[in-house]
Amino acid sequence: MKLDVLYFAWLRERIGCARETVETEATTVSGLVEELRAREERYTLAFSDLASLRVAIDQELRDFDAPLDGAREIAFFPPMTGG
Amino acid sequence: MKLDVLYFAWLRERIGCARETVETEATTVSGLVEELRAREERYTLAFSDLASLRVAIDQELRDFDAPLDGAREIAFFPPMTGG
Amino acid sequence: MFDIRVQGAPFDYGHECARFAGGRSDTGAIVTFCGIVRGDGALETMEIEHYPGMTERALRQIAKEAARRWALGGIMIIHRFGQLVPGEQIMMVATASAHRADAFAAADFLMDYLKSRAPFWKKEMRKDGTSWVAAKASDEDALMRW
Amino acid sequence: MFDIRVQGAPFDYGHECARFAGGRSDTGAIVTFCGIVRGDGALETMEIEHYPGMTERALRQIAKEAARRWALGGIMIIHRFGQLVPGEQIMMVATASAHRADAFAAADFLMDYLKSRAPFWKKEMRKDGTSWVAAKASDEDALMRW
Repeated sequence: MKLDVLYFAWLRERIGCARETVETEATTVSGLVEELRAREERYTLAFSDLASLRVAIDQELRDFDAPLDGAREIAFFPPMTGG
Repeated sequence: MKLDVLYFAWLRERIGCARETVETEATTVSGLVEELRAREERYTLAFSDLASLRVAIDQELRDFDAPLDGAREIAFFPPMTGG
Repeated sequence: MFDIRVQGAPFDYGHECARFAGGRSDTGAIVTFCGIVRGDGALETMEIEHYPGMTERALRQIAKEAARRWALGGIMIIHRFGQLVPGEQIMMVATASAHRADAFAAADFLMDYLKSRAPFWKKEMRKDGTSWVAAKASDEDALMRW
Repeated sequence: MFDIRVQGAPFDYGHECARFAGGRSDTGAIVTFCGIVRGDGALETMEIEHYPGMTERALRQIAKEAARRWALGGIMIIHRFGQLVPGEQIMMVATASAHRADAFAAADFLMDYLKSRAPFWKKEMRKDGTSWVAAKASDEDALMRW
């Protein structure tokens, strides 16, 4: 399955890119995170503490155990600080 | 003792004046109200239900049992409806 | 700190908001409230009576109490009296604070107290007659929140 | 009913307040909030990043939820992104209702949700370096009020 994966704020800076296309076998967000962590150290470091991250599937906030089926765009980012 | 007595809103309309000077022997607001009630029927009617009235002594909200000593201006009016 | 005005003339809500918020880099949160004469088809005019002297005094006391309770950088209160028609702006309050919770709480508090403790009375001239607006028990109850 | 804008350009808070409050004779209560970049001497620039697409969607959902909970005649949300300097207006919300309690609650709710549920991130460029603003536990806790 091909996914657009987006990173924002300090996660974007640590990983060094804002958006990439990822080919994955994962069925959940957690599974995708495991695959990313296994890639390179910058991913391992960026995803070291999931409690400090949030995830959106197709622009809706979800939990890390949410299934990926049918998803097209996954975004990872720190807690929001708008307003 | 001479007092300026002011009336507002429907109380002003029922009594038929906005301000008058009153010569009184009363020592409390309640005493003053008793004297006014005894004057004429329009006062008796206007002051028939004290629960629906408020009083200010020298422009400060007070209770009906507040003493009058030193007071110069007593105002009677219905509950406020500003905003 | 306090800008309190009781006036017969209209005020310009947008202009007052801009002026109040302008040049503040110390207080990041502004809350404003504006009250408008609500029309219902039958209301022709609303007349607001007040107690000159006591009104300003009461508003100042309410503002002082708000400033004692919350960390505020500014308070504005404008209240009109006289004849108004539906759609006209009756009054406004504005609060400035470093924190949004304080700005919200203070504006809400000012409105609750202004409603039941500042000497204003509203009279409605309606198609079918005139009547004084009765105070609501809920407005008095609202004071117990604080 | 909803006027939601996410933009890089500045907005005119006073003008937006006037426009939002104008011509309303159905809804007597207007509440507005404006957030301003707070300066502390050391802050030079604040940069706001957002997630185009999701931002508008999240703000619309928050506005819809407010409209479901309270009787509102209108909701406005404007939020900027990009570089801002201290004193600049970041964002505003406005609510209109027949009753002040609804207008206050809805504006307060919008701010709480916008703060923690709309995808914006603030980065501060300070004299001594740059850093991302950390989310506050108190902002997350604020959601439990609703």
